[in-house]
Amino acid sequence: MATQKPTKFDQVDWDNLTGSGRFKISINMKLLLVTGVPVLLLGLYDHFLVGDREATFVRLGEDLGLSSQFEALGLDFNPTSVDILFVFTIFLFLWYLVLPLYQNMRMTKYYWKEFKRNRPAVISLIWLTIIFVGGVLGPFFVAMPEQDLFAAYQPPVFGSIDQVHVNQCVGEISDGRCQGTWEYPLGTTRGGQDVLAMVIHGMTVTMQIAFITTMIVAAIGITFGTVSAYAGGWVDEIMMRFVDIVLSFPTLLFFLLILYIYGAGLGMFILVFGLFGWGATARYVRSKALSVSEEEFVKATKISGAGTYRIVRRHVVPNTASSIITQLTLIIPGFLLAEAQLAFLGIGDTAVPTWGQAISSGRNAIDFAPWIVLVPGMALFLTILAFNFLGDAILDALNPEAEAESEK
Amino acid sequence: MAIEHDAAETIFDENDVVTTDDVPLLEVEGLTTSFKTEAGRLVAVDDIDFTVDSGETVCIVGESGSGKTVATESVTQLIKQPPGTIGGTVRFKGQDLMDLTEKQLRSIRGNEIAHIFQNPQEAMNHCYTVGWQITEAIQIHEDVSKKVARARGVDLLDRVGIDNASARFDDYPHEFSGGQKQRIMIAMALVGNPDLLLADEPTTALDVTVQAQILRLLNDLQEEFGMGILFVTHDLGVVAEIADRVIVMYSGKIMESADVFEIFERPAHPYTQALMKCLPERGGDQRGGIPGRLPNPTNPPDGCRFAARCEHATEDCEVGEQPPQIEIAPDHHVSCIYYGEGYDSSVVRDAELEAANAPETEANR
Amino acid sequence: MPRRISSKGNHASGINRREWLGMLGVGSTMALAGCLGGDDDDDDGDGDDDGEDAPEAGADEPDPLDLSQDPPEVSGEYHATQASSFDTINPIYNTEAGAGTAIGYALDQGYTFDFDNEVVPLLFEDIYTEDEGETWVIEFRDNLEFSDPYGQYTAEDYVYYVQEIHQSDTFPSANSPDWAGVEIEQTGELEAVATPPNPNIIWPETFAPLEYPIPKELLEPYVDAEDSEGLQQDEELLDLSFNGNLGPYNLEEWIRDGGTQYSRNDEYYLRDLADEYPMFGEAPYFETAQIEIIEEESSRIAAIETGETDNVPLPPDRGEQFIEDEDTMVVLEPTPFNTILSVNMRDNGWTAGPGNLFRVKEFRQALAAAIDKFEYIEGIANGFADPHYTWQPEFSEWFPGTDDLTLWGNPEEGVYGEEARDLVEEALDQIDEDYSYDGDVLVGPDDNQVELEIYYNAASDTQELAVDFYNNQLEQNIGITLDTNAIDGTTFSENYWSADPEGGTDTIDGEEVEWDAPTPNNPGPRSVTPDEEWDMATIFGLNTYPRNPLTNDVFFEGPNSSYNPVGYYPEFDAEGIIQNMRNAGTRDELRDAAAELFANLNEEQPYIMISFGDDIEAYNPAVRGPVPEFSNGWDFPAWHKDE
Amino acid sequence: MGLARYVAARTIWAALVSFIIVTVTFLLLALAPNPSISQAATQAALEGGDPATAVEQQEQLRGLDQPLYVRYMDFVQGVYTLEWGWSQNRAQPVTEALWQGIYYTAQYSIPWTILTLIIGPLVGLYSAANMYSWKDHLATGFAFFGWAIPNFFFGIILLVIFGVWLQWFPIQYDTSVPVFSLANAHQLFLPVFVLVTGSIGAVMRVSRNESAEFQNADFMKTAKAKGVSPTRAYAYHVMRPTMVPLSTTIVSQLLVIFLGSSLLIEIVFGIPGLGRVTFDALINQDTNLVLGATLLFTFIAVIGNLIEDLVFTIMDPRISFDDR
Repeated sequence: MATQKPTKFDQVDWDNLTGSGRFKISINMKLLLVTGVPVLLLGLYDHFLVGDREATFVRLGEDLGLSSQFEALGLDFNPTSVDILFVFTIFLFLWYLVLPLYQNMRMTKYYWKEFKRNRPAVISLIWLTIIFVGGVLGPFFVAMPEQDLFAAYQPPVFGSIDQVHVNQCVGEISDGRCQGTWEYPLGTTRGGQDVLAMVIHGMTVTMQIAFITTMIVAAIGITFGTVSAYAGGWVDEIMMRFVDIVLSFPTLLFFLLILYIYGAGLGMFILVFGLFGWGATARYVRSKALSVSEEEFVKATKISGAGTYRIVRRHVVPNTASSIITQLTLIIPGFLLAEAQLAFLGIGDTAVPTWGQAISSGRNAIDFAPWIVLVPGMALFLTILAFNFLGDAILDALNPEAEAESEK
Repeated sequence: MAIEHDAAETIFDENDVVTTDDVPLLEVEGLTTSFKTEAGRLVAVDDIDFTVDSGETVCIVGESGSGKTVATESVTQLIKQPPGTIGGTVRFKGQDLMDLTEKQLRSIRGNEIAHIFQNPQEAMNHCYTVGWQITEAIQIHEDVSKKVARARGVDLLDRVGIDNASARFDDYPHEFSGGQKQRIMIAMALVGNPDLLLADEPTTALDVTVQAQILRLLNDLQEEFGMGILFVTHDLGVVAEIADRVIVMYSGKIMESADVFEIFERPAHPYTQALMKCLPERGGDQRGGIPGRLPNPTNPPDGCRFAARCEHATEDCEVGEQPPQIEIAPDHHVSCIYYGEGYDSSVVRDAELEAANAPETEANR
Repeated sequence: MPRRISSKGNHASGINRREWLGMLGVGSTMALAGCLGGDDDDDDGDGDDDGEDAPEAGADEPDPLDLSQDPPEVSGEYHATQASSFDTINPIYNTEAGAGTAIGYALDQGYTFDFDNEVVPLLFEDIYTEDEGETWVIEFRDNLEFSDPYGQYTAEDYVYYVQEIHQSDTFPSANSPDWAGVEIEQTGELEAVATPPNPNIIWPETFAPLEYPIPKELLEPYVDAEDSEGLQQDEELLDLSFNGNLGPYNLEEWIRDGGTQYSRNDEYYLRDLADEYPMFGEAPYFETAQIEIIEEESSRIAAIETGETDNVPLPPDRGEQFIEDEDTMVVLEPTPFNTILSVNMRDNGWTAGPGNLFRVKEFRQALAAAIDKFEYIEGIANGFADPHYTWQPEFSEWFPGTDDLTLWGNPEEGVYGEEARDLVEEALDQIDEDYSYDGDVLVGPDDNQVELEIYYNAASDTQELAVDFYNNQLEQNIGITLDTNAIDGTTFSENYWSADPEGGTDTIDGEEVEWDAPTPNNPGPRSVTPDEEWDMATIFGLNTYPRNPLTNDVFFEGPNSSYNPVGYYPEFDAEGIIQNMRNAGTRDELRDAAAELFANLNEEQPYIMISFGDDIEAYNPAVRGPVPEFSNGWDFPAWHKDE
Repeated sequence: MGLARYVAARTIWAALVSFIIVTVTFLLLALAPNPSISQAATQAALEGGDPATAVEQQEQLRGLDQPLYVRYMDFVQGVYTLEWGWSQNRAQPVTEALWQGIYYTAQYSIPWTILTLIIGPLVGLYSAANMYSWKDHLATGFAFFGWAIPNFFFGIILLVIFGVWLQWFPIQYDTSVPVFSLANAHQLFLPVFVLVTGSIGAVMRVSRNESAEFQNADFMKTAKAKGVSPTRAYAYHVMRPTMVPLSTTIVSQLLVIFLGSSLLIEIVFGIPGLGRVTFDALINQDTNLVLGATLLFTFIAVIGNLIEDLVFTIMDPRISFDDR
């Protein structure tokens, strides 16, 4: 009685899509090399050659003898290594996730049709797109929130605050209450920083955490999972026991300890979460890889004499990709939440404008200036919600019968 | 034997208005079951009539999706409502089941009217022992102690041919083979000493030898308990083995109904003939099945539902309603315009089939 | 162990050095903002006329208790709230202010100071010197009883405790340095004589003689067994059950992380002073007392709002709200802790280029002049602080008065803005390196703007605001920018603030100077540096020792000072002045010497001095006793609630 | 028989994992600077004493003056003899410190866990039974809300609204209230509510999806045909099989929340429980207590996982121990 579904995305033989032949490099790879390698080189350059104090692009301009041109273009950024990694991850995302959707239009359309029916998921996608675009482009248009001690605790537009809490009211004062203005549409913090600007800069960090951590988790998890699945025997056993141990760590406690000892910058946070967060993914990938390798077409390839690496690389990974993506989408909220929790506990770099930091910084003023907590808090809440809805929707779209939770 | 009790029947008897012999055990009239779906209203069973008498076995045959399962499940309203809606009358021992409350219905289900299903694997809850499930069936209808219920359950298991029944009573379903599971399902159906057994493709999931055993068991039980059986199958071979009367369904409509001999000897409806041609041992030329597809159930075509796939279809076949049931022989009804006035019925008769079937069917019986 | 004088609240008044030092730990140096008592000219910060409706700092100024009145009714509970929990309440090992308060509810010490900074004897009948501080006589009251079986508290217990614990090598105790070189001798059942290593006319003000009463019999077994671990873990010391009549309350339970609960001590010895202070006649006046730990600031504040507690310390930005709130009483208590900007004069300071401008006095003056103290006080301390010009708060009797001081960073009456720029120019003339102004920007030899690394405590909101503020001010007034770095207090202390003591010699003003007793916080000359480079920091505020200014020798004696992480070399005769202070035979002599020291420190700005913060304490208005004084709480046993 | 061997094998493995984790923690702590030692040095410096002696004394006090391997051996021995040492930052034995933490943590954790276990599956079942109706959407919406909203954020907001503004609930946790009293229930209401809201989401989602599958299973039709009432059918035939997949997620979900959120909840609501014991120990690098807490948490996690596996195995009769 099973309804006939079109060929699954899962079972597309990517060889056909990406130009067959063993030694040819796919267009995706080419694009990644063209865009990603310069970014990585820039990262190495930044790390080894550029001094702490120098702005990377200014130095680059000098080194290339193009200072004047750079200046004219306004290229004076000083990206951190996290920023550079973020750009690289975005390229990876573009060439290996977005581009395949375009290359395989028919499937995309089918899934879009399925996906569209889930209205919360569509709204979630829109929200996440806003966060993404805001996070990538926002910092170029909105300056880092500046301190202005005399504009502390300004209420959001249409809001008001008891005069005793503000040093100086930017808007009007009526009935002893300071009224909000459009100058600070979402109000200001104790330091007079614009909450709107903080939220926009928080988007960047949110996306950085989401993308980079996920990339690290995916890289380790997929490698570990597939190797384990394919090695089999005692190698598999040992690797999976290792995963058991990784998963048994009381994570928050450990993060606290490590971040406390080694400092809790954003980069450290991402690293720690990346390195400890892949256990579940590895297990998941392994089980998927095992089941895919039981599929007829993989068996056929095996019989035809293809090497293990080739099977894994060409068949197993691509064909488990969609389930892995789903699984990854569903672990992102965990990272965001963890960041916010650590920020709340005071472990974290207060100079990095994350939403968690914003919540943490405003919590003492919550009873009279609730916007400082509420605005970033709601942004965080909605983003976590959106990732969940999105993950569920992708799951449903890819496989209507699939269960929402990952199995043991 | 312990099975012979009928304590629970009293509930029904009180409601039983007419109990004269000339009333059929089950009398279905104008049964219509539809479902609300995203694509619109899906009519799975469309205005059908049939009867089942005590001790009689009626088979409903048809392709998958023809509505036969829905028809049986509509009898005791197993269909989920909503999204389903059931219309028409279903008289059981003269009492219209449609008038009963859900509670009254529950006292009939599993007691007076029992069901067995296609897939014994799935039809039992894998988390409970078979004994628990049988005991549950007993205790729902009768206020008996666990011990008594267990004794009865073991008896029943024994009766349906499970070896070492008392030891296996506490085993889980997955510890039994498919055939054994279906036996257990039958045992479970028998707990209330039912008057009517609705068997929905009970043998389809089983292999051929086991299938035969189960059919034999059902036959034996029917003789012993004198119950009526409404048996759904798509397998004409099974029909030949077990049926007294046959109802052929297609796309929610009854195409033809007749005595089992009659229908095999003189299949009147082109659809019935097409089904028979699919039987391998009958020299059928349509082993791959009947060409074409079932019509869209949410938007059935005008006229005869089968017209689109019928080699004899004319323009008249595709207008109006499904043709009326025309009695072409005693108790043999066909819904085909060729049997109506002004048509030549011989066009649709299939002499070859009739010739092939007549002696063999006889032999089989 | 804490010589807590006052016994209340979470604030720092009467706090001793060690308790305060406990605060140097992780993230606890926040909230060092505040100002002098509201009884001074409240809002001298209104200088820069920004038109802000500045808080009038109209904090409540309840009258002190009149101890000659009759005893009030005993009633209800006194419930105080603190922000952080205690490590231990073992009186021998405690170093924290909060725990000091908790112990103080159950155990009194020798004496305390009243609002006039006069010694008020408690367990001691008297403490006096008859030979200009050469020897000090301590007399004990004779109505002091430990719980059974320990009997009366006598000079024997006191001397035994000092000699066998603090002066012994076996038992690491925080008080040992105080007793190093002190000879103590029991001269009668209730009398002991102490001889400090140098004559000291204000020995009681050093808090050194303050010890909690500990029964000799309790200590003996541990002393005999040399079991310091056992002493730390002794149950009686941890539940203070030996307190007898020696404290106003009996400790019922210490719930770790939760706080302490007390019941009234019906036999409190201070009642016998009813002749002198009638109000102590029935003391104390609460049936029960409780110190509750609430770590979350908003919950802590909510507790006073909803009336669940009688006392909560407030952050500066909440002060105004509660001052206006009729249902709370806000009392501003001056503290001896300053808000400073430390600048690294060691070789690993000044990372902006060659040289180290911090070593030039004029440059430090320029920094002090470039930061508008009043804007800091208004904007960050919300008005609850006073400007800090020299190493002593204004309430101190040793404060030399502002007439002879240069008022750095005071736009109205002092040196600020343009003048700061002039000072930098002066400083630039004194160095060889090629720093100069390019327009309003100070550029280094590499033609880049001077950018300095500033570190602040990641756990402190106030410091986070402050560093941004400093950055704005310095950029605006002297054309340098700051790169702000949040850091954990411990990490900073470990890697930036201290180094392995190496010692060594350096030539200062043509004189060879030797570091013969290096410490981690003064590990040697400027060439001896901690592991990590840093330029500026706001992590630590320091005590200015307003009761005993002599103690400040730890900071400013150059090579001999034990605490000099920034590598400061005095350009005046600090050693000479300090020696004069030590030799002073009278308070007046001491005052003159101190004035000289503080005038010089004002010029030198060894640390860039910003402000003195107030502790802002919110009370249940029914509580009688709290007053906006440094010594607030010395009369805690007489505190009570109005019906 | 199979069960015994299985449990034994799992327990040994659990012990091994705990041991590895605690060793890693030990090493991390050994590498970290200890604030109390630098504090002692600073203090001595300010008092004019000898900082080096102070450091030595402090190290001796904390047992840090011995070589690493000796400390490690002592530590390992202590683990097995249940002598987990003295907590410097709480001035009590580690076991007692942990026990006190558990005492307060249990007071809200037990009600929270029980409520989650009861409400979660019920709401899921209810939602599945009314799939795609507004009731389902409401329940799912609630679950998603609770799941996505950061617990501490929710806690703060509730505390402000119901504690500060409406004053329905006390702000501060009162340790002197008897455990089984109305006042205790009153003050624990908000934390329990926040945690239940947070944990119910995951449980509810799984049970909704699973029971959605089971409520359409053939055996449900069988049950109905047997005359089983819908309530009984859901209670027995849907609930029971749902428990199987649910058991695999529920324990880990509860553990995640227990290990993660309870600390924040304790900080927000001022409960002196295990989370805060651990956090304070970490911040103050109270080595013994951190190790003890890590050991305890690991133990809880490992036991939790063991229980999860056992429950799963017991719940699903189709799985035998020999297969695992």
